[in-house]
Amino acid sequence: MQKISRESLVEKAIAMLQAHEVSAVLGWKKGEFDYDITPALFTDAEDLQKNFVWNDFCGANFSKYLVEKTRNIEGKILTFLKPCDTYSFNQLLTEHRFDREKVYAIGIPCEGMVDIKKIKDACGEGIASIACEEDVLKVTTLYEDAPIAIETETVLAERCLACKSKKHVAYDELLGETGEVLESNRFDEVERLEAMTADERFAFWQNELSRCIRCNACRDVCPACTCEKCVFDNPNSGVENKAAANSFEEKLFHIIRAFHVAGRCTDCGECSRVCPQQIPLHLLNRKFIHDIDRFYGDYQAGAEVGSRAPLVDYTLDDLEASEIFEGRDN
Amino acid sequence: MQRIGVFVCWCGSNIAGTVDVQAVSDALKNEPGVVFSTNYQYMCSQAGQDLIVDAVREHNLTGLVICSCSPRMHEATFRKTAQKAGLNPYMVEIANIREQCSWVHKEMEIGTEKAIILGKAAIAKVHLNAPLTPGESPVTKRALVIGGGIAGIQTALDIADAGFKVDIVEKLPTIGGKMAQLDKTFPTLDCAACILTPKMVDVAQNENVRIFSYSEVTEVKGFVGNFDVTIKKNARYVKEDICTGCGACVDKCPMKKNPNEFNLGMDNRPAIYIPFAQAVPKVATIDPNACNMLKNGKCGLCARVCTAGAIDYTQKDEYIEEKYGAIVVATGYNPISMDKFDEFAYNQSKDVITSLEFERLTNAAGPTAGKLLRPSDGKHPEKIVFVQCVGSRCDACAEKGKEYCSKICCMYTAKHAMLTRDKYPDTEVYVFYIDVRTPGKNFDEFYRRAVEEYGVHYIKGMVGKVTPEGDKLIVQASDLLADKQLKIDADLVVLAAAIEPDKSARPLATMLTASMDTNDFFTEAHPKLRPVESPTAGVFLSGCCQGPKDIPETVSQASAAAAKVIGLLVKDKLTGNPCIASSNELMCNGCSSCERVCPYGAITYVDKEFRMPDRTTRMRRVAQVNPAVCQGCGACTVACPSGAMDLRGFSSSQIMAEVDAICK
Amino acid sequence: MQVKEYKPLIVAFCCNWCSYAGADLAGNNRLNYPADVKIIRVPCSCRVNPMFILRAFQRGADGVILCGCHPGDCHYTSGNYFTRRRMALLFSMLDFLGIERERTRVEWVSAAEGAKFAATMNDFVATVTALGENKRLEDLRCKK
Amino acid sequence: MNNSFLQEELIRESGVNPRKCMRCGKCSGTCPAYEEMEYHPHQFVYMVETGDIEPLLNSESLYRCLSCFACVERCPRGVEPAKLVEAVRLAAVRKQGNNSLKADDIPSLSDEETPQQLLVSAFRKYSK
Repeated sequence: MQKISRESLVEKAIAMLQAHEVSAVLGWKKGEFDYDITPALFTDAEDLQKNFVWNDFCGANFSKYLVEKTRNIEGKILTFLKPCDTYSFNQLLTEHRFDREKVYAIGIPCEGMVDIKKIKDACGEGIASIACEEDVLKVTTLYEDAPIAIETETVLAERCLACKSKKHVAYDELLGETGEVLESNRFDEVERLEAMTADERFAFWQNELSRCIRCNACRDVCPACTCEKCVFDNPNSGVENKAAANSFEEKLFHIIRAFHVAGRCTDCGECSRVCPQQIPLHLLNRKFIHDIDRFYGDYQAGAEVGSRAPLVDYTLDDLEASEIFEGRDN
Repeated sequence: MQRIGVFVCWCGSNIAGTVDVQAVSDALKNEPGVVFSTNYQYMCSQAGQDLIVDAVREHNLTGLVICSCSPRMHEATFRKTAQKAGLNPYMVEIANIREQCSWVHKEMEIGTEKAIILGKAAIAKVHLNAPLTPGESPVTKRALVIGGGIAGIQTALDIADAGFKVDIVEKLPTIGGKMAQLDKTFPTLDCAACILTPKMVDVAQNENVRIFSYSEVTEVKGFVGNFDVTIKKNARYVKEDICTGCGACVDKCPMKKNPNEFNLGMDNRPAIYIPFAQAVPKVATIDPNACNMLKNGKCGLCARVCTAGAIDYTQKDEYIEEKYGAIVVATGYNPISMDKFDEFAYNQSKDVITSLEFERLTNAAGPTAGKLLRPSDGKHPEKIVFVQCVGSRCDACAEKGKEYCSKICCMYTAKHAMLTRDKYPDTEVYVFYIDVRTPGKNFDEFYRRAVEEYGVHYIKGMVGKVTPEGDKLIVQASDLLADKQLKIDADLVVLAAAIEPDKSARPLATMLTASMDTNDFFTEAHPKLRPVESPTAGVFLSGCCQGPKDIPETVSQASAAAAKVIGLLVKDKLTGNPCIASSNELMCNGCSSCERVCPYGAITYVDKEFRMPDRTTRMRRVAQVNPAVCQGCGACTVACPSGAMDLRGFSSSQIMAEVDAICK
Repeated sequence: MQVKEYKPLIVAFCCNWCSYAGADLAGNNRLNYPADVKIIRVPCSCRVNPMFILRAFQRGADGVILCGCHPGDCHYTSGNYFTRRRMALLFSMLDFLGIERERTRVEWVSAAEGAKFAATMNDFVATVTALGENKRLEDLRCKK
Repeated sequence: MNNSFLQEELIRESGVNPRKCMRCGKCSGTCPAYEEMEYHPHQFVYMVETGDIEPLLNSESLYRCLSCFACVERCPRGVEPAKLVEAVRLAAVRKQGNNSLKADDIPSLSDEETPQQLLVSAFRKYSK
């Protein structure tokens, strides 16, 4: 259960709308089901009262929406940012992707979001509704008479279990408290893969990436993928590709996508959240982040506005490409 | 579709010996777009070139592929040939079938096969070639020299002599720099003032030179040939054009106790001052931190005694904007601070001084009128210890000092020791050295004279500690050759402090987008072959801003920089390399990645309106490449995530076409 | 049955100012290296996009080597420093995906190092030959 | 005599790279125990570098070094001669197999005048 209440967010949003301090509110709204919460733009109090949602399913990172919304909307936009969203927010500002003056950012604490896949694993298909209560989720399914109670903690998303920071690095105002940068174990899985043999790694990724259906959800949700035109959509780029025809093209897309966001990815984990095929795409990004930290010193994209991303920077005595595998024989 | 002609060169037997040239030209004839293919003994010869020109005309060729030696050899030749035939010179591609094929492979079969593949790659590329025209930009025929020391003065004089306008910006009230503070100069011992001040006067009187003293550069925009520079003229509260430099104000000023920077604080100057007698411009300057009138409105004595009416307490900083074609950096050096070198007791005793302070002590215009007297009690020192390499040649990780050799200390210490013994033969002089480095004309002879003729005690070893005791300084040092530890009761200790680039250099480098090394010395475009140019086009380096240098070396470099500037200013137009980056604005995100990897600062951003499919317009920030500044490395093309940035002549599609052709 | 000798296909990207000149010098000095190596000239090693490398593998290359000026000697001052970071990260990623790390290499070759160029190419060809055909980054449609 | 095994050991143990020395002699110029020592700090560095270690092991100089670390502090090249002296000392002590100073000896040595640092230095010098 989230510590800050939905009511306090709605109250704040309505107050700002009515005082004409902002002209729109970027918030969460119920989708077809209780658990597929989608981002939505609110412009009046009634809509907010009725449809604004804030619960354990509000994982969506709003930073990326600001790129388009700040261009289309007159006046300021109020947005709510969880700690991990603030990093993307800063990174986009570093890249001049939206006008900071057009946003009123309110930092809100986050207790971690749940993973619907884990809930489905626990209570099966046919979920009719889910109610978020203190520490438990009450899941009503079509096949059970009574709601099933699941402890929230047991179904937290992987990215939240390995949360890197509870600290808001950007906001105009805080509702509730901000936290600290955390010691997380987010690179454990990367290291587990690194410890495998090359054959095992190849088999692992072959299996994962072969499921890719090129729905582009990872790209569309990624706050670092805000290109006016993606190279994969550009017939002149030489890599234009709408659907992967074979395993090479599956790899090509994901390698290039990860490389293009390397040093800019804040590790928000949205790519893996939205992947309908449950490919652990965030591992590719984390591999880059982990390498960057090891090779060039710790760097967190988005920790501050204006910092120089590692791939557009260098030192005179950087590691050579031939030295990166030293001390590893697998 | 291009109409491509393929020309395979035999290069006598150089190529034809290992490559079946007939087979190559036959095979390439079948490639799509190729309408003509032939081979000839020497393509680069006049007859060969004529053959190409004729073929272009006869077959209406639009692109040429020459299979020959390395493009580094004859690309320029064949481009000219293409131009002669009426083609754009950039419609030529070379397949290197000599250096990278016939010369490295032995078997005809293998060489021929590879030559065909290389030819195919060149054909694939030329299909995507587009005519390129080098950009042209005008040149503002005026140079800016930043820094008015001997380096800046020499550069400015040489440029002015060639008939170009030059402005010198100097941050102090007078030009002259460090050299004006020196007493004598090694190895000839002429007096620094005697050789410098005539040059200062030359500069002042030269019609082509303007001097902005007490000024600094605050903004640099533009690029080679077209720099827009803002110069801030600090208020000196004296009208420069009216002041006659008579000095009446200086005599009458009641605020006399301010440390005199020119004498390194060893004596005092009034609040209104002229740094030294031969200052250029010889104009008074009021120190706003010392002047009573400026601080609290009480006094005004100088205005009253000034018969010319030059004093103006209301003067404000003035900003001047000027255009320049070239910029010379001559920001010079300073001795490093001795604060961290406690062991030498520099902060504990007035009688421990730096070598620059020693210069002032022996200079006739200095605080002691040229008499060598101890700063503490004004007594004549009988034993002087010189310590070399103080803060030079330190470990890179050390907390204090610099890793490099400061280069000038060995020679000026020999000079100081020699002059002391010459003037005061009763003085004992010790020099502690690690190595004596004297590479330079007449330098070693000079040092040997100090030892052999003047009896200076050179001791191989380093001073470990200096302890003030009574009116003596106990110098504890090692004598490595005698394997002894010495204790000398000296009267004066002189430290040869390392020199470092002036602190103003770093922000200036940022403004100029000129690169610097870790020690804040400016980097040269090439350490051997382009030593006076910065990698940033149009920015040149003169003197110690590039590395430690003595006067002869500084002056040579200053003149060399001037020659480079003249070579630039004499041109009416600059022709660029057309193989440069360009950004597709429709795809550009304005994210600044390209700007951050550009070593030349060639990329800027503009907010531009774009028409959207729904007929609305939208402002977007997009990158623009300045064709006069871009050198065509291509770093930006890879930094750009959307692929908006591409490189003409080496476009992504061209390179991928080559890859495809090779891998087919 | 006669087995056809396996010949790898190597694409070498060489920067115009140092490594391409180094390759020319190898030629001037008649230093041999296998014809399996095909050189593509780029202005600077920093012009090489990871996409070019993947493209080469897709189209059938068995190894890709990138040559540039020694760090500090870049004609464009800093290009190869960016190359160094980009390629270190790219190669590490390819390894992460289980692709043989020996198939990609970065080597600094100056214009004076003709001998180094030839030796590097001999060594690289031998390494890739030992690995055999590139299977893990192949695109079967592009196979002959 | 060259003792390369011991040389490597000393270098590893002390963490000192004697090759960084530029032979300026500042360590010996700064050493307060110079007159007491047969071999001086710069010689320790030089002799370890050349592998001429035996004379050092047998020299009283080992116990004349005050471990004041002035040479470490002042060395322009960051060579840290005192650490090397200490490493040689430990090698000598280890050879003998016993401590030359025991904790029990301290009370008899200490009085109000004795600075704490001296006792610490003494322990560092005379015990394993």
